[in-house]
Amino acid sequence: MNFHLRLVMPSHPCFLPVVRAAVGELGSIYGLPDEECRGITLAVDEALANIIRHAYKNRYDQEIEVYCEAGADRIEFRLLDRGEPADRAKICAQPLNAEALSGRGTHMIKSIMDEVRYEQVPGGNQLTLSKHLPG
Amino acid sequence: MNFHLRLVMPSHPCFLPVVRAAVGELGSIYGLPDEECRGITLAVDEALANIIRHAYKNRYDQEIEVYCEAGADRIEFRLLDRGEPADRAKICAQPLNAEALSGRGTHMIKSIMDEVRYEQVPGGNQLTLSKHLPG
Amino acid sequence: MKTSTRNERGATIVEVVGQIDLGSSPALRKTLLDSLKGTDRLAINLIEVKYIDSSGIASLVEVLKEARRSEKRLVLFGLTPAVREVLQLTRLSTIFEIRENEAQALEA
Amino acid sequence: MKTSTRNERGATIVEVVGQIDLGSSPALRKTLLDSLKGTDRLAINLIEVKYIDSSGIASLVEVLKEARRSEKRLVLFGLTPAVREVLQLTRLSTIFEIRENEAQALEA
Ligand SMILES: Nc1ncnc2c1ncn2[C@@H]1O[C@H](COP(=O)(O)OP(=O)(O)O)[C@@H](O)[C@H]1O
Ligand SMILES: Nc1ncnc2c1ncn2[C@@H]1O[C@H](COP(=O)(O)OP(=O)(O)O)[C@@H](O)[C@H]1O
Repeated sequence: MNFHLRLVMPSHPCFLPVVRAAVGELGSIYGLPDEECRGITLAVDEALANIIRHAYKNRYDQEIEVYCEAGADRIEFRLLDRGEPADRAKICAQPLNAEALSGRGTHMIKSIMDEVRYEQVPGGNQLTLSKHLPG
Repeated sequence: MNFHLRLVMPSHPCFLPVVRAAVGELGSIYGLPDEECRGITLAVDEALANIIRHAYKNRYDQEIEVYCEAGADRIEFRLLDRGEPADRAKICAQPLNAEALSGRGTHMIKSIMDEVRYEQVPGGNQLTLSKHLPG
Repeated sequence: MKTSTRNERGATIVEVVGQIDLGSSPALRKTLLDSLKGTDRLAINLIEVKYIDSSGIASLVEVLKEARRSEKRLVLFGLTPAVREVLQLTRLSTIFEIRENEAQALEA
Repeated sequence: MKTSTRNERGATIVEVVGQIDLGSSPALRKTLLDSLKGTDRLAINLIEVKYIDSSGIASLVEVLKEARRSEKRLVLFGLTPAVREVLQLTRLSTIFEIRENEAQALEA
């Protein structure tokens, strides 16, 4: 199915469970096994948490747009915000470290998704996360 | 919290579980007890199924917009479609009947929600479903 | 939604797992009507049904009508709160024969 | 997310129920650090945790560091697939003392 779905949410952590529930169901619609459904849910959630904390600096009344498009061979999420652009040098900059109290989110996103792309687009900052679907 | 959330979905039944998962989580964010979370989930799902079957006559590639707004005292869903407008005379027209194979959806929606309003707006058909929140 | 079917003490038991909605109720309807053809007594296990909508209810009503017409017996068991609530909302709680569990559903 | 705390055989057991994310991990962090103050041995039951994100993991790491600093013992038990997967992704599976269930968590 080549369909898309769009969700506009406030930048408040209380809405993260809503998006996770939706993303988990989307994964299973597109035939992802349970572990990968949990994986894409985690990746999208971590990306949204980063937008809330870093792009919007914990301002909870801003807007985040989550766009999901799925084709025959992959499912793609595009997250759009109008906050501070991400400094590419900081993404996965801290090596995974057992002692650290931060710096794990972008590593998890990268190891779960097949493609991760941070860009600036006319509407703001766009983060693209895509995952191949099982044949 | 006076926040809103917007979801644009294709008029395909396979996306109903996605919306139900999201609506169920929304209900619990706003403090609805489990039974009422299941209630609003059912009402929104029945309303979407009606849009797919009646407004869009089972064309699965159209668009439905689900808008959710919650204030201090109520949670409101607005469903927007660009299909056939609903004939008000048919809503809850069939009495609940143990033998019937149809005609139950609009009765369930009405008994669950505190307000149900079908209107035509510039963008298409709008169905408003609202529910009082516990004090 | 998935179903699995087995025979037990002269009855056919259909176990339904998942959500019954506009997308899945046509498959459920077909499974139940097919199962009814091959038995005098159909018991439907709903313990794993976390969601049912009016199209699912309509399928159950259709199977009940067919059971009555052909003088067969239909029993539902293992109703979750979601299923109970929808039967109440649609005033069908007393129309179906409802049992707690499989053992009771298979009693005379 | 909700937590409940009780004492058992000289250890404090914190049971966590629900999802641990950006919204709930600050409360979890506080509960765990507070519980650690009053015990030599803290066991965290994660069997009802269906989701944990990096902020929840960071809270667990912080509690582990505090336990080491104060020479106390921290044990996690009842890990769901979701929790296991995140520990693997963050390469922390071998950092924590992990047990199957409460009985094992309370053993020496
Ligand atoms: N969406 C974003 N917008 C702005 N900065 C970001 C964004 N995502 C990540 N970053 C930057 O990348 C760094 C690493 O992110 P991450 O690995 O998730 O760890 P943490 O958020 O715990 O620091 C962040 O500290 C931040 O500086
Ligand atoms: N969104 C809608 N658009 C157009 N017609 C509608 C819509 N919702 C309901 N209707 C009309 O109201 C009738 C009753 O709906 P309902 O009680 O849900 O039962 P059913 O869909 O099984 O007929 C439908 O048959 C249809 O004619």
